[in-house]
Amino acid sequence: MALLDTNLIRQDFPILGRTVRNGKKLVYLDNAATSQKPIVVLDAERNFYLNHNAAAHRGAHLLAEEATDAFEGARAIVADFISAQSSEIIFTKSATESINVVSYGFSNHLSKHDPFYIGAEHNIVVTQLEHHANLLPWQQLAKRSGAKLSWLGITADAQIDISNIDSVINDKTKIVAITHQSNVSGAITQLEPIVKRAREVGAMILLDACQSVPHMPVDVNKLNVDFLTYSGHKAVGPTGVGVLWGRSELLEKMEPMITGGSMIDSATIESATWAKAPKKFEAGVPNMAQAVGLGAALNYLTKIGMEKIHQHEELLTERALKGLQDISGVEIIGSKSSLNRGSAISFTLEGVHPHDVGQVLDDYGIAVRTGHHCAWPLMQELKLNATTRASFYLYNTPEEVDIFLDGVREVKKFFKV
Amino acid sequence: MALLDTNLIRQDFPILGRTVRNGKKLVYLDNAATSQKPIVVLDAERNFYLNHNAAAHRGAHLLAEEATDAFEGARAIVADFISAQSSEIIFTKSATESINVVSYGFSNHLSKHDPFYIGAEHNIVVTQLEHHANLLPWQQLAKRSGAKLSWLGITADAQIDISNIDSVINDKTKIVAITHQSNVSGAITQLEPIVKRAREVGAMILLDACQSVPHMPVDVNKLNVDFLTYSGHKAVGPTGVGVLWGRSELLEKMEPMITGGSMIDSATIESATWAKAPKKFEAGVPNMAQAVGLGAALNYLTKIGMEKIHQHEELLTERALKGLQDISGVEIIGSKSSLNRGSAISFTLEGVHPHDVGQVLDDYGIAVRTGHHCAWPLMQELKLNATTRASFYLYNTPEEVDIFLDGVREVKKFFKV
Amino acid sequence: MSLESLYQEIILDHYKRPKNKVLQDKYSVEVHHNNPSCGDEITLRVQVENQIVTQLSWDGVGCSISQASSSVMSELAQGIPVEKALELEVSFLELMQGKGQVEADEEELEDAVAFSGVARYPARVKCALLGWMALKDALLRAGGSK
Amino acid sequence: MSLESLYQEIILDHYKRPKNKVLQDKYSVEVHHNNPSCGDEITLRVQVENQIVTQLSWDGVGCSISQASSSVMSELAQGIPVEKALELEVSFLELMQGKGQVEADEEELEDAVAFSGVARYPARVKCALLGWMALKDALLRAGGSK
Ligand SMILES: Cc1ncc(COP(=O)(O)O)c(C=O)c1O
Ligand SMILES: Cc1ncc(COP(=O)(O)O)c(C=O)c1O
Repeated sequence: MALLDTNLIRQDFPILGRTVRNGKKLVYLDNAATSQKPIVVLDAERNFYLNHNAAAHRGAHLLAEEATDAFEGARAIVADFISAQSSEIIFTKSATESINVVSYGFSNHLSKHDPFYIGAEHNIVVTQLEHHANLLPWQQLAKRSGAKLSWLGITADAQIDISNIDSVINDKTKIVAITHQSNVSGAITQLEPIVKRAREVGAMILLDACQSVPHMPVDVNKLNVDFLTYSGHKAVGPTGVGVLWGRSELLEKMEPMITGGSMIDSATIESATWAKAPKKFEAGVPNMAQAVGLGAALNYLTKIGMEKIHQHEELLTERALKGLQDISGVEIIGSKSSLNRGSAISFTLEGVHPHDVGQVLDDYGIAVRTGHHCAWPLMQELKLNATTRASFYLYNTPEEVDIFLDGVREVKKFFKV
Repeated sequence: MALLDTNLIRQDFPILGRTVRNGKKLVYLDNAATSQKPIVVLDAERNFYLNHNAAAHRGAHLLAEEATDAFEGARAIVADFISAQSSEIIFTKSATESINVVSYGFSNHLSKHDPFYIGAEHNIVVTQLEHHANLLPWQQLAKRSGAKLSWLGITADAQIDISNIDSVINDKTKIVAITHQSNVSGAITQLEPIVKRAREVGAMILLDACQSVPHMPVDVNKLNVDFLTYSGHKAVGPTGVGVLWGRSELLEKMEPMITGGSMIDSATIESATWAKAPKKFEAGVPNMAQAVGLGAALNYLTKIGMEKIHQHEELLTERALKGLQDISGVEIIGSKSSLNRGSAISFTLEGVHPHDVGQVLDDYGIAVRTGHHCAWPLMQELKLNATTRASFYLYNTPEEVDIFLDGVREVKKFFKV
Repeated sequence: MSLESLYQEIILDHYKRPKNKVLQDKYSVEVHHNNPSCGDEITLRVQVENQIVTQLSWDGVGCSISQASSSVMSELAQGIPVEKALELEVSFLELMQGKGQVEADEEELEDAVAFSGVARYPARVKCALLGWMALKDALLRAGGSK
Repeated sequence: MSLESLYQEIILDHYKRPKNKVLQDKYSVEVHHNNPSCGDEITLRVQVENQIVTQLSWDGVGCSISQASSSVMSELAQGIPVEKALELEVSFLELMQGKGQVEADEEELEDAVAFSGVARYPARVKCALLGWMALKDALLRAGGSK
């Protein structure tokens, strides 16, 4: 295991050279919320606009051809990145939209033989540590369809508890929607037993890969899930673009959430039929520049190497976990070892509210996230109102980890705890 | 009426200096599909990423504050542009998404006293010249709810026919979804009688302003509609951002289509309650950079002046309409006068298929659109399979109109008609 | 801006020793407010008699700013006419939304001027307002007009 | 690339005087295909006897490329074994998707090599393929294996 050459990498991210709050060097540790972007991504978007901008798939003219090539070229990169087929990649605006798309794919209006038919006799399985994005759409589906919402709980170290998996995931289960890595505890989900059980009962599986795809190698062929999603903006890509990957057989049968232009096979004033995936799910002039930017982002990550990025983060995480444990009053949520763990580290500090921790860190130039991290049910289970969260990415350094640890000590001094 | 100083304006759009197809000067006349972007828009996005990028509304740190300011600042610009309140502006990914959001706001699961309750006893009114984006979502709502889909037809010159308005819009009508300007015939809708009738029967009105807001001054207070939408990419803004404006009273009562993070008031594993608009409708990390880019785009248009842009286009349209009528075999769809008409001009050329017209024009560097323009029902009504469409914007010149007219003559020569 | 101007001694004192933070049984209105972006919560009880706020008690969880602000509010708004309390809320709101450009009226806002520094941290403004928003809501429900 | 290399004489000829463009009553399979992005349509009828395409007729609307390509296809695929017709479709598809880099086999594709220029215009490839896609569909339904 080795660290990345962050001196070189940081040159690609000019914002990291910024100062904040009276000239403090920015230490950006809010990567689980959103990542910074390398110049190549901004250049790719700009190049698209300056040279090839036109409505993809819609014109017989040269610019439209070039825009189509750029857009479909980006789709091929996105597919390659997770070893998938281009026809299985749908561009959405965000992971949040992606998950909603799948949740609307299910309906109790379908024939009972349709794989997406759901009714009161069925259940939907989530977990207690899901981000609201992978919880609320399923609550809504349960409400619409009459199906029951069930969930796997958590273990003492904030991992998914699979002890009662055979009763929670049962032959009534239509879909298991589960995170690949918690944005709060950083826990990497041990998928095998969950996938195995879901397959046994014939349930579909959606994987929320928002915190995994940007940080480690992911191959959809090895995961044996049915849907996978993440957001571009957390993977050094632009805002306004998300990815939904789905198995062809299922995409073919799934109804679209959004209807409109360029997703039809035929249309009259009274009814319409759908084009094949991915078009069926991409109504309207698409987010072309953002897709192109995401393509550049993934190429950038690939060039550095996803395995190396993962190892780099593991080293930073280990350093931070060790350092935090040396500070009295700090309580880490979840695993204290960097094994099977992403770089999101949530913690509490006795006697100081997380907001106040974050505020003092901010004064030292350290950007962290505080609050419930859109995982309120997990907080409720942990009997917490909020935590402070630091999360690392390829451009962070051991020195920044140390500045962060010093910052936490300063918080204690400031609040005299 | 006067033309804009296009020499100056074109300097802001470097792509217009491009050559295509063996060194031909690009003549971009596909503006109804998507517009080109001025440098200030690209710079605004880039500046956001390079200096302020962080998850808006989500962090206690300085970058998150700045990102929030930039995002909410953009919302204020978008609101001002149509004389609306910020709290009534929802950022979506596109007009297509916006219309779907409203269509999902209606539901037969609501209490019968809810303004968004819809059932088999109701009807939904569209028109025969709607873009698929303002038709298919309503077809789907009709299917989901059992409500009837009705429509206003078209007159001989491809305007909305209001002769039978009192029977089509009746006391069963929940919503009238109507375009402000046709993307095929360029017809500007005479709203007053339609709005008056809708108000009489208590129906809501959604206005598809994709082809109007980018091209002429629009003030929501004067329109007396309930929802209005357009896409940023057609208004010299970035791809991946759309606007939905809605009346506060209605937004308050409307259910969201997409659920997830940052749109809740409270959440448990079993259920959630919503935040107020606009947050309720903006689940997930938003398309911040695109919103900021749209803000810069609208500021750019405002500086030039929407009234002036409209007049400029009228002059170009007049020139093109006149010129086309002088070419034998050309048939213009809709009005042949530039009065009450936008700049989208669709036409057919006897003996040459629109694709072939477009292909030859493309060879001369002229980018137009061919096909059904996502308005298949209108084509069916006109008994056409396709048309060729030229559409102008603030940066187009009378000389370009002439090149286009010459191009059409070349088409005739090439195909010997 | 320094941290010290945000976290003035008076704020840290109220945070450590909040006033009126025991819910009283006597009340005309109880409201519950929360801050969905951070999870802070407050339950506020007001007793209104003859248009006077005769008693005010609260409980809640949250950061130093939200807790101290609720504590200060509970002192200021107690024993005064409902209309006066609503005016106080307006003044405090103006101060908070002033981005640091609004001068605080020390005569009127007393201890609450200690929160002037919060106005420079937009993300913390809603913390300082949590208790005051609950107050406004409670008083309007109790019959105050505004 | 010049317009002339896209619109070769042979294409314009077939466009003006399309072959087999009258639907015949005798057929084993009829298919209807369209191109949703431009509205072009084709109805194709094939008669298959003893694994031979004995008759092939079509009707449709569309641009010169789609009409001429369907016309050429209707001549080439007539009177030959189903397997041979399916092989032709594969070769033509390869040519079209070759972005102008694939050399056409004139021996095999005969008049259809005139469409080589189309491969350089990605937006027109689907026009040239409309009739061929219908052919493939029809033959597979008629029992051809692939
Ligand atoms: C009249 C009209 N409505 C709706 C749309 C859909 O806009 P978008 O594809 O940007 O969502 C368009 C453009 O494509 C349009 O011209
Ligand atoms: C685990 C997880 N799932 C889903 C999301 C939602 O992503 P977005 O807000 O980009 O749609 C996030 C991030 O916010 C996340 O961390």
